[in-house]
Amino acid sequence: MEFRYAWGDGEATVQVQAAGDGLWVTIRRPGQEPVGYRVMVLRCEAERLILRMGERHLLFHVARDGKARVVAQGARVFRLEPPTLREARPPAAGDLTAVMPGKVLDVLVQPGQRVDAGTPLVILEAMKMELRITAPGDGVVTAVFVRAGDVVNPGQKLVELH
Amino acid sequence: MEFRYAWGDGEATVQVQAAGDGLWVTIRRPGQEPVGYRVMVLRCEAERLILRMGERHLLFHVARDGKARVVAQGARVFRLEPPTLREARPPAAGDLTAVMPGKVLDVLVQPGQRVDAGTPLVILEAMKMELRITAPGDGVVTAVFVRAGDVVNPGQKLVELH
Amino acid sequence: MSLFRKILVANRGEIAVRIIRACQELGIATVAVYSEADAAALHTSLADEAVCIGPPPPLQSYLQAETLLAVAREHGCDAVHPGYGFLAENADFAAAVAAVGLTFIGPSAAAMRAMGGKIPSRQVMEAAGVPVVPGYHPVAVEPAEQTVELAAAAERLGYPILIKATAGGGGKGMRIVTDPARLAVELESARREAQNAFGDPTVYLEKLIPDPRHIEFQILADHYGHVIHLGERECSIQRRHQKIIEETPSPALTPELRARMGAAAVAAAQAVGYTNAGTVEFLLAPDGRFYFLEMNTRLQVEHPITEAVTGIDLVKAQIRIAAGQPLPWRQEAITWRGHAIEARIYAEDPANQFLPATGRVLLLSAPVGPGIRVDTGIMAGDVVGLYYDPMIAKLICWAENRDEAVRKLDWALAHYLIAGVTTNIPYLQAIVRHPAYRRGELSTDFVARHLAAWQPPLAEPSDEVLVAAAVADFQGDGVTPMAGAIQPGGEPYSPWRVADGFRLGGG
Amino acid sequence: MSLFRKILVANRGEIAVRIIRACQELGIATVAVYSEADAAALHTSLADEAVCIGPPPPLQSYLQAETLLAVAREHGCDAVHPGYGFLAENADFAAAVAAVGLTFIGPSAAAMRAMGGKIPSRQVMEAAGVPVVPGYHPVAVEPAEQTVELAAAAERLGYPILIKATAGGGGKGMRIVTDPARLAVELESARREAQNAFGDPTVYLEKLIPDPRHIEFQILADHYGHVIHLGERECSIQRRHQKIIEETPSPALTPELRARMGAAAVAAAQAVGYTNAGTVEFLLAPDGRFYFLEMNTRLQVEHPITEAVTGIDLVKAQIRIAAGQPLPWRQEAITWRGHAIEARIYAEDPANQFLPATGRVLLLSAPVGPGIRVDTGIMAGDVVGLYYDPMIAKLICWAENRDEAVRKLDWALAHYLIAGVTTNIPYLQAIVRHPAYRRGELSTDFVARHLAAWQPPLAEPSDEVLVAAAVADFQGDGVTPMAGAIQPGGEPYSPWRVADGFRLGGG
Repeated sequence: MEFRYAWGDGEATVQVQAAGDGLWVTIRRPGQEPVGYRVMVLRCEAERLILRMGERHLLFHVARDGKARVVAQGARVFRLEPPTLREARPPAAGDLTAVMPGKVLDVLVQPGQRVDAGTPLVILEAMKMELRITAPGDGVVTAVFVRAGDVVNPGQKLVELH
Repeated sequence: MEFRYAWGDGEATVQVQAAGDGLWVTIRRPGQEPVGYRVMVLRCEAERLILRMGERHLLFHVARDGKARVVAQGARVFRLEPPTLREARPPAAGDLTAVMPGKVLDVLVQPGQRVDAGTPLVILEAMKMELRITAPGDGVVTAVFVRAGDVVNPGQKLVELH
Repeated sequence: MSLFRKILVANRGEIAVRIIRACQELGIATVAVYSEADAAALHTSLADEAVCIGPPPPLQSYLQAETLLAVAREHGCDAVHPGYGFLAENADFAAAVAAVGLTFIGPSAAAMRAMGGKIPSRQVMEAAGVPVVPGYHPVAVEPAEQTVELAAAAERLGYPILIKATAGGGGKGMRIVTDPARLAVELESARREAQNAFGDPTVYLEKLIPDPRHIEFQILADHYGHVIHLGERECSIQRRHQKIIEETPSPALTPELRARMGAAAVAAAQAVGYTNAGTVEFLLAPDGRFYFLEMNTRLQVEHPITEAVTGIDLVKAQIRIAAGQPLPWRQEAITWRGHAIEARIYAEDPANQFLPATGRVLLLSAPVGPGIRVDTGIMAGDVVGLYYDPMIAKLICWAENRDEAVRKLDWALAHYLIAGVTTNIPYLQAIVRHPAYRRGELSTDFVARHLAAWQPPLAEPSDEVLVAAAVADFQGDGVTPMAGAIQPGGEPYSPWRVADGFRLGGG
Repeated sequence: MSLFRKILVANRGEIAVRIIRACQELGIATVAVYSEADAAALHTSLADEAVCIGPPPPLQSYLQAETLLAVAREHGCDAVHPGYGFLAENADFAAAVAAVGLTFIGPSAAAMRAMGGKIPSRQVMEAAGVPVVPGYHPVAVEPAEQTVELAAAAERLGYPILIKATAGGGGKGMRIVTDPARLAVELESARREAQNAFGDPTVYLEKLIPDPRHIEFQILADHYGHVIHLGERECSIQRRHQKIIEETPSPALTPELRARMGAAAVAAAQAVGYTNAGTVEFLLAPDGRFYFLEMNTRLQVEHPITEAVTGIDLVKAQIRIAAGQPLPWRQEAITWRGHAIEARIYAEDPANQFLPATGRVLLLSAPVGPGIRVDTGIMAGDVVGLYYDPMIAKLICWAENRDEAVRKLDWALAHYLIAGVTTNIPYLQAIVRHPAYRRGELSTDFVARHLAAWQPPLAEPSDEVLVAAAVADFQGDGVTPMAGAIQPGGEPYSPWRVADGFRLGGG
């Protein structure tokens, strides 16, 4: 699921997907490389949210204000424009590479195949959890570089999209 | 609207109806005469309820616990059995009498008429607000003792039900 | 001991809450009053009874002396506590309360009048031997003559000189003159401004005290002539002539100076037969000289810092004094321990000329911990409007010494969450973290000197914040944690290691 | 000053929160540890890092010394704070921490061992001239001989006499003997119970002190031989040998007695070369004699009341002492101001033998106000389970004198809302409101004597409560107020006047 937030002069797209016993959250800021985080939801209540990211347990207060999403961390309050559930816009074509060591459990697409945003392409096992590598946007698979069972290293190409 | 609450060895039926710019709440405990309160809702939020009753502003914390209604006043916590939206059970037949001085604005029923619980019978004006006197249960109107325009005094019969 | 049966609390917000709680501990019933804007306000539900006294505008509610008196009598009150602001320093109201046989918890109307208006109090102080800022009041009536008269006085007092409006307040009709040649011109414009502001053009001269500190002394006086002081409060940190951070003890006072200023404060109170709690304000010059400024004939907003270091509950003391009890403490028995600082939380926008901010309080979470005290009248869900003072809370921190108190305040500010209304919390943090503040270099122009270039922290949310937002939206607030969301001691992942999970290649 | 870089807080709940906050004020990073049951606990999100150390049972998590040491080293900690309970008084753990080059924030393992076990510490104290309860330890090995030996000793000590297990604790193997004829029999059963409980049948005799008060002294000792005491805490109000209300000063101590007991406490600490914070427990007999009971070689649960009256932050003091700083206070510099009382809030059912209660915290609202401090580790939404100590919060009230402190505590208890789990708050209220407590007539059998017949308050909801329930259900929680719900100062209706709106006639 993908959400878009805007504030002052900035904006970002945040993708949330179930990963193992937690969530995998990918943040895309315009002009920057996407960053992914593994997140454990320790608590999610009316106003309080406790997340585990790495070895930090983060307590947030959250609220909705009309259409805005309000998030507070300590005394700092952030007001984010209404999150809108939406399909990701097709990003610039490119290829997906792993940056963490892992093992390819399954390859779900083949060259020539047309995929929509969010279509799972490859299933990796990394750090004891399954990660579904999904298409960041609509496109066509132009090349697949790995097979099930392969061990991939950081930087290694997995799939090429166009 | 009527709610029934049970606790330990007790229980009560509470009727809530809009009255003027507030609410009129009637509490019926088994074997006791019903008692009515005029209530202003000053705030009703997720966990906090502020009521005005008479000249007191009362702050309550409220929550649901499964099917139970939890109400706290200061440190005192009360757990009430699940409120169930329901029609009142027909009470013992009898007649409705006013205990506050007021003026009859309208009489909505006539002798012989069959009424269901909650059917408005008489509209009174008392203490600057309109009060709808409704049938406490299913039954038949056997007598009407007042007419529009009448001024009624405490103890005066309004309508007889059977 | 029976103090009072029932007290009318003629105020709102945090001070009404503070007074009602003190009454409850003393076993005294309370009646709260509220305007239509405050029907759901915290103070109304704390009191035993709450009475609506009119529409939101203060003139139609909290300043309605007659209504307040009527409510007090109808509800069987035997005393009225005015809090601060509103009618607290209104001598006529104090007199009216007494006239109907109720006790006004504060000084007598006579003492208020003696201390009201700048000139009378200056004269009373001079008579009592309390140092006042050297100044000169014209005797001449005709402006032209006054100008000549004041020019001569200015020469004697020495430049730079300050022009002040007799009926003045809030800096209106105030002028600083450094060049004698500009005196006449400035007098002219000051008179015009005073005329427009107060309907009275009279102005007078005062020697300008450069870089002054604002030091005030808390005094307590019973009805038997016994007056003591509870030490000072330094209130130099101000924005637009309004205090925002106060502390005690003042980094500038020696025990010897404290004793002298305290004695002057007591003398000031005695000079007008003052009773109950009051505050004597002084200007402290860099050369160590101090000058009487004015006396506040009421409880001060910043009273909690004095309570923190002396251990004396000033509101309870006010009530006991008003009930006719003698002061239980002799001056020698008053001791000061540690350091206390108060930061005033305002609903205002420091980035936009401190204009009052309004809105509904969406999230509220006050810091807690040893040595931390929060006095507030707001709850989550409250609407902060424009009718009343934008101060919505006071954060008071106490510690063994100034350095620890400052650290505690810094920590507490960083943990004081108020969402839905813009507040000055980031601005207060900037002050508390400023090296000059840490060094205790305080003066009334601190803000102008050190924070002129202040900018609010970036609104740019961190990745963590964006993650939180998305998770809240993904799960929907209020959803219970996913089963097994907790990973038993699994290998630790540093967020930095995981930080860049998968990248989209360029192109 | 650089104290420590990063501290591992080897505990949970309110004390972990307390320690982490102190570290934050001191600018020291913290690592929290948690069991799988505590993943969402407050202390984990306050710390800079949080590490899961195993399943809920303490033996598999908070008592896992090796795991804790590993976490401390992996995360670059240079010190470990054990809090209280768990490993706090485990000399082997303290030694292990030191062995890996980290600082244990507490006394040395040697001092702990010297004070561990009842008999060694008794001997050390006797040697140091600290009065101990007259007693006798058998020299004979063979039970029959011991019985003869002890019978003679009992005659010397005088009846009633107390039989205690050497390896004892928690009243196991404890017997009161009033009739000499029953001594042999009681010795037998005591030995059996001790054997079963501790695998060691050894018992000894102690003179029974009737109606004793439990008085303990807080001491601080640095690494340079400087030891001071911070006065006493009276912990006589106990239920099932566990403290529930503590206060200082004790109504029973005169300044002279305080000085003597304080000196004894300091002597006790010096006798074992004690360092850091510790507590020396005494029994105070009605005749004014006092006897060393034991020494707690850690921070006490009830430390906040000492902080309140002395103004000294004991956790910060612990950290500074451990960092090698000398005590900044001389004994003469320690002063006590006002009166402080702590009430322990337990998740337990006082109406049912104080059995621990469990549940999810639905609503939580702690009292606030001047002189009120709440130390807690729980948040709304937390689940209170059976794995750990049922104490979920500490409510500390300070005021100028005992009477005001008691009133404040009474007020605060009446405003401490914890819904979802049964607590002892009503029971605490009953104690605080009891005339004997108000009079300061405290003894360890207070509860048994005065509250044996205690019944929980009626569950019967008032009409107000039923109205609130129905309105919440009628409007649905979270609905904003009805437009115009506020009635501008309209004629006041007393609820009693309106109380009986319309009645259904009989029949």
